[in-house]
Amino acid sequence: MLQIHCPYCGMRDEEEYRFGGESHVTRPTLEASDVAWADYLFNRINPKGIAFERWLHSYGCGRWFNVARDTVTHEILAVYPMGAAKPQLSKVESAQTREPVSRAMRSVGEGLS
Amino acid sequence: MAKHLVEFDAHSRRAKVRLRTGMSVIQEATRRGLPGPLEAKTTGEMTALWLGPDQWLLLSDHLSAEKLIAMCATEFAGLSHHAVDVSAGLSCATVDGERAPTLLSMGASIDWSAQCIRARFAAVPVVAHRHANTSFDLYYDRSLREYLRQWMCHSLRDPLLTETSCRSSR
Amino acid sequence: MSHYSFLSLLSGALGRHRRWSQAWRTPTPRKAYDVVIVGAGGQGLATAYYLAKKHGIRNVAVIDKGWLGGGNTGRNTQVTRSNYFWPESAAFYEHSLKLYEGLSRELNFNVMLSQRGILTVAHSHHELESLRRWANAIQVNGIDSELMTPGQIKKLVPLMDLEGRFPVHGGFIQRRGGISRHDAVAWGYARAANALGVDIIQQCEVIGFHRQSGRVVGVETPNGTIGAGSVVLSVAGHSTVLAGKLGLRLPINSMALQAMVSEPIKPCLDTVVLSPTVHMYVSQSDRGELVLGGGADVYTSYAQRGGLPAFQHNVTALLELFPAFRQLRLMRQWAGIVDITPDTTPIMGRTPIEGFYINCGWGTGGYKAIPAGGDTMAHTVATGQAHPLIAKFCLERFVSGALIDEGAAAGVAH
Amino acid sequence: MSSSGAYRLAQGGQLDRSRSLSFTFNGRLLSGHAGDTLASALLANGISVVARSFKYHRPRGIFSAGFEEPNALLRVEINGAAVPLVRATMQPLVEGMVVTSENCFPSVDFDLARIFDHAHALLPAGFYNKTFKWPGWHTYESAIRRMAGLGTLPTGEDKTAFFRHNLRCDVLVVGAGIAGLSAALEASRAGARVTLIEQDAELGGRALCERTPIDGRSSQSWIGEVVGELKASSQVTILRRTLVAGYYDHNVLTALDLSDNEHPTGPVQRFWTIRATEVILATGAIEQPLMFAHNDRPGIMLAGAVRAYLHRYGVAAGRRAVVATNNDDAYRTAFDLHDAGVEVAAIVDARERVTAEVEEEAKRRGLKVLRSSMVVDTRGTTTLRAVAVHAISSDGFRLRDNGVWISCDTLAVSSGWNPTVHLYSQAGGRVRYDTSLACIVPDSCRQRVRIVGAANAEFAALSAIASGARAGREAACSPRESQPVPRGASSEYRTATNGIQPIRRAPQTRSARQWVDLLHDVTASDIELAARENYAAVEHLKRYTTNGMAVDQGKTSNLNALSVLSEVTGRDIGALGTTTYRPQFMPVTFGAISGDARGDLYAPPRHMPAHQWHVTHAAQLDDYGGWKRPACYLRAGENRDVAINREVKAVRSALGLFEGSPLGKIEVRGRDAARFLHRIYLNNVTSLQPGKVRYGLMLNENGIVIDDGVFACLSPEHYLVSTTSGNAERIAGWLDEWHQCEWPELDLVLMPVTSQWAVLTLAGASARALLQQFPSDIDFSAAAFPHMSFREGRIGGRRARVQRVSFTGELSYEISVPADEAEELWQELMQRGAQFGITPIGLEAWLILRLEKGFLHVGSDTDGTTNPLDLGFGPMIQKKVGDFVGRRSLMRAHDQATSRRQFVGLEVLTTGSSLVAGAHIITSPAPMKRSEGFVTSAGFSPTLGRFIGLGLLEGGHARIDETVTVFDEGRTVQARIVKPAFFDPSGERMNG
Repeated sequence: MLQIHCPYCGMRDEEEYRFGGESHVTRPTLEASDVAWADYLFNRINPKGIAFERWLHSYGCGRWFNVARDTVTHEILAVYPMGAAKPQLSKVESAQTREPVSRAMRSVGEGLS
Repeated sequence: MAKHLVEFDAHSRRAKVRLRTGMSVIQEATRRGLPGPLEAKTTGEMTALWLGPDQWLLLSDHLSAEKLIAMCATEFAGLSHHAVDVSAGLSCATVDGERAPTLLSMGASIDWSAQCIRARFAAVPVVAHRHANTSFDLYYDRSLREYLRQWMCHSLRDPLLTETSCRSSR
Repeated sequence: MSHYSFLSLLSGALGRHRRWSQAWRTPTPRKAYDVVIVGAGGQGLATAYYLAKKHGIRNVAVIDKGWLGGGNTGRNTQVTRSNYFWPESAAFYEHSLKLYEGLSRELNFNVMLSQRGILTVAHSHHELESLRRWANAIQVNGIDSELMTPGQIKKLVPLMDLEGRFPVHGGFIQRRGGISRHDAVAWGYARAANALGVDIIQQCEVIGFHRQSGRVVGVETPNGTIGAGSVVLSVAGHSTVLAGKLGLRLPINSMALQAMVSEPIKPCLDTVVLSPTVHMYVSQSDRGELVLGGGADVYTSYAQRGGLPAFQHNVTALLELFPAFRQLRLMRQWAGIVDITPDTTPIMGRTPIEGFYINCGWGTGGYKAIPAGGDTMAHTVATGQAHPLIAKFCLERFVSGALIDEGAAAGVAH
Repeated sequence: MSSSGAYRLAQGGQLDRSRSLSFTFNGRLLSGHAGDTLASALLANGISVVARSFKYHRPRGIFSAGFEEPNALLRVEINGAAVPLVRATMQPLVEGMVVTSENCFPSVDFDLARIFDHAHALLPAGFYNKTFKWPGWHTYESAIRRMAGLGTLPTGEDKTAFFRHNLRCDVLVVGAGIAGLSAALEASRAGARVTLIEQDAELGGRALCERTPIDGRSSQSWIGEVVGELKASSQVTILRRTLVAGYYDHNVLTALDLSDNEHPTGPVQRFWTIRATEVILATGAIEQPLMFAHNDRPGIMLAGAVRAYLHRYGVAAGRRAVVATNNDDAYRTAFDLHDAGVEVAAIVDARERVTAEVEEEAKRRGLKVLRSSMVVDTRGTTTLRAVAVHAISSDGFRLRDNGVWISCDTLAVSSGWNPTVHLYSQAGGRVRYDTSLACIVPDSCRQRVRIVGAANAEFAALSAIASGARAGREAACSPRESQPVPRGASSEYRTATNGIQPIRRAPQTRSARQWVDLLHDVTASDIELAARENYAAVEHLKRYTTNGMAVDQGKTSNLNALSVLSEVTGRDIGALGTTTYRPQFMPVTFGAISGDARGDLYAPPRHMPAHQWHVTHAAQLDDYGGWKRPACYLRAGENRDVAINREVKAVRSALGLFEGSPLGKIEVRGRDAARFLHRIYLNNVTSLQPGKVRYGLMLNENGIVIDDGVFACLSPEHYLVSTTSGNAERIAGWLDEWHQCEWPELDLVLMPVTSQWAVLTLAGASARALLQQFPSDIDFSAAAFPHMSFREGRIGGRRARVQRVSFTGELSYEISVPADEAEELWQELMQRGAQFGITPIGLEAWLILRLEKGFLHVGSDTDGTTNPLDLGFGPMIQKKVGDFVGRRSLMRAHDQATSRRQFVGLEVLTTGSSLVAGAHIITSPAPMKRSEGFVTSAGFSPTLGRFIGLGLLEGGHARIDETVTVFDEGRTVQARIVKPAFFDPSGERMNG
């Protein structure tokens, strides 16, 4: 199960999010040709490797944001705001940061041991 | 005792107002004393819960929703925002006791140590306000009350929640 | 090649099974072939078989980066049916089912077609209306389908709980639908194609294409170029990756579709049951395992493994319909990478690139289409003309807007 | 009963001998002790045959002492609830337990289906692919299905309760053997939150089954000390008898918790989902058997298992044992048996050379060691009677003598230990065969996982402890922010199973079968056949022979299958590759996975504000898009149809009250609110005046209709959007997506308020009159409050928003009040409305009313292929200025074609016949039957006294008044195509 780091709410399960598909897709104007329009409507890069896609934290803060994700390992390489440019991944430090040790969860531990 | 762990229909008279601003106004909002991520803030007779970078839930047992909305109107005069009364739309249940985190973790795997958590709990959206170490107010859509009650009843049947020690002491 | 029959098995037994010949050779690739098919799944192998059998084109290679039948052909839940809504789909899948009905003898290999019927259930008055519309469409298309009352369903599937969260209001059944053995289909086609002279080249990845004046004339592999009169791309899950090497963009998203099996138990479910509402389908394999599946994982994936949520939803949905299964155990789960198209209809036939044919976009339903897919692609490659059954499955439909949206029509997607 | 079996030793074992537990096995009353597993209790009672094999129905006995068990899968019934295929080796003995063998008839000792064993020559791997083709598979299928299937569906009342739990921790340690214990200890000492999970009821792993000292002390005392410190730490959570079976992406693992499965208040099973920053796998190793003729007889057992029963349960596996091995490790079995007073007839060692120490030990005990020898065949039916021992060539391929028969009732076998890398592999870890260690070892993994102890081929106790400790420290201290980089499994602590020489298979005598997969009855010759037919790829081999595909997932057969394959193909094992292990590592109960989320817990049913009133007034509640809503209200003696007709008539002739609270409500506020909605709706938004309401359609980018509803202009910068009930959340999200992702520059705020406002709708000629009875600041007069307008004010002291819109064609007001005041207002309306004959209306009548008007119902009258042109919105689109979502798609020739299926009405001509939604309009007279469209909504109109319908028909707009044939389930009726407006087409009633 993917653990996605919401830029506002922190690390949450994938079930809290909605996948929005490829990001950075430009919407053509009414003047676009049928071919150009079809390309916008249907054709996607669908990369094997790093994908730049948008996700919505629908159960949390309700914000859309961009995620750079490896579609083979499912590793999340970067999380960045809507409208921002694709990051240079070499530079981005990991989005897979874990939350600090939680007191609440600790007391769950106590409850069990 | 598990049976007191959860109480439904709590604070039924509490005024609840949902405030949302334009993204351009966020800094203004925090400057006006609204809480930041995963925080709750009580000022005077109003408690504000963070719902998102552009959203807050304003709560008060003394001020009316109209009053809270009016306060927003003055605070954000001229700024892109909208505040609406959601007192009737949101219900509240309290989860209070040393087993609270265990019960809550059955509904969602998140860090319950934060003050204010908006999350998917038992497959439905909730806003959890942790106002003491193990006491939580859960705000949820009123239409889901019966469902959540059933979910809690089911979960509370787990010996983990009813027995003081159920693990290593064999 | 040994002929398969009870007698041959008997004589095999007397010879301690030492005389059986190879099901297929392990050939060294030739310099060039008339047709090179990329992907040794059911679709690719069937295409090769029909090219050799019906069109006399035997100088054919099927190239796969892994093992034949090791992709979605060997990972699906083995459902064979033709209960489709639109006439185009119905005609195509019915052709496929008819071929399946004769396949074991055609290939001299038992694919264990079990026409136990496939039952689709409706959980609301409204959903029953769309199933009625669906069932009627199938009948108008000249294919068998019957509406069923809850009472009839209870008789057919006694273990199903009709009074759950979403009570069963009725459903419809295609009795000729059912399951068959996926490995046997791949192996049967491979063996038969091999016998007709087709080279099946495994463990050889196609990493690019060779072009001359726009036309595709060969495929690049780590051990060199293999010339080709025509190339057929038949690589579900990786269609966009390989088409991309020719600069061809496809309206396809690769997603992981899961399936899982329980521990084997004595027969307790004699039909394939499908519920669009709880989004789950289940059947019992001849070995006794419950085989279930549901929706694909919701994000792009090239990992042949499933995520936790989809798998949990599947099992929960199963128990919502079949509480009697709660004490059974899940034995194994796996996933395949499927091509999802915007209208849930495959993309087949010629491309803007000369000599380059595609057979992709099967979504979750490619297995049942293997015989017809192979037959029509073989025709298309051999004659240069799209087979009438797949004329409307062309890539151009996405520009014209003439989609064939099964999901939408069946009321599932909308 | 005090005695717990003839094979129970006088002392030894970690049991509570003071507590006897009685149980029945196939009807026989037996007894064991607290601390026994079902398997140890059966062995103690001298039960040799416990089950029959899957294919040949050969008698089988207990083979192992752990989760790898391929034979002892039994049906276990505890107070009334039976569960099939329970591993006897993992099931604690419970008082009163009823145990039966499965897959045998009439009994496990005499099974008629044994006939298949005698016909085995006809049943080689894949025999079913070669036969049963004529006349067809169906002729044989049912018989073959009945033979297949191991267990039978559980019967009796199942009281098991299932729960889902979640856990987050810094370090998860899987396996509480000595390696796992020291890993957990060091990690917790370093300050990490540690979760330690062990599948066994006790902590200690193999050390519980050995008397080999650790660090110069008894293993028990070592374990006791470590466990003591772990329990004392608040940082540590310990889950026992909890089986980690799934390892998913991002270090999420799942486990089945059976610790309370024998809970006094009834069985409890838990499904844990654990999210761990770092994972340490200390999953141990599984001993592998040797292959020789008839190596499947009862009495043949893994050497380590023999020790386990001896030391942990005080049970002797037999009276006279032979130990067959290719390594030193199994000598311990011989020594321990001997020391416990069990006769050891011989140690049969395939190797030429034996380590000096063990040879010395053997000599000291006077045990016979036969080197360069193997057990080649066995005798016995329900119990082992003798084994044939031959001298073999050094490569193990040839016999060097005619052999001798050694009589014995127990044969302990070992061909070394193989690391349990299943979870590692699930995590994405690569594994490889290591020739020097003669086993499969972890290689590297992309996830944050370490693997230690026997699971990493660290078979020596001290090295396992050392590597566990190091992994624990490293995991606790590893930087959380760092990206998981493929991590190689460390190899410095690896040690081979003492002096192993991988001779796994004895030379074949005659055609006698050598079993590879005991559970699926796969023999070495099946694998040879597969290779001969070129199913030589590991994946093909597995599927063709079904080796390793049984419920034990090949835990004791995969490696042997590989070594047979390498033998026949001449390729070394490393080159063959291994199959990827998939979840689940061990089978997991469906119920636990689902957490018992059935019925209302399966999908939340939502209740409307006036729910209680509906329930207490005989409302027939159905599910509509997740909401429990009244389909109709039954009066005494009514059925649904009668009630629905009555409700329809009430609205047309008097007054109806309907709750429409789920109706989606979204407020849009801000400078650019109108501009935003103008880009969303097909309709013109900017021209709408304050206080006015307009009907609107929303499309997706492909030009397909996705929703309709009205939108009201409250003020120039404030709009209220109404969506269909089923789409409330979806459309709110849809709008937010367009704002956040496509037009963030637009200055506006979106606010869904659906649940805040209850909607009570009055419909009927006297609606106005009734409202005028209430004290209100709203002027309801026709002039002041015309159709399609909006007012905000107070009704009877309540804040209210009123829209004058009509779904029924009658004079109608949608009254929104805060949800918590809805029930009162409803009652008040019912009371004051009594004089007007007010009637509560259910959703079904509501839909008939709109059908009579021919109003569109998105989702019924449209599907994922319907565009607005099909619905006749062409002219409106032409008038609209500017782009809107989906507009470009409507410009494609295909979308403009007049041959598309277009929205029409239908009237039945055939008298007395009905019209149903889902019927098709077919070409007729039929040259070839073809569907031209379908009926999307239909029903009996009480107002018009006949069946009417709406539908989508090819070129329908141009076919008004045409007579068509309607097809349903083989029956046909004639119908006339009409404009979709059956009742009050001029709209006088709703405008009045």
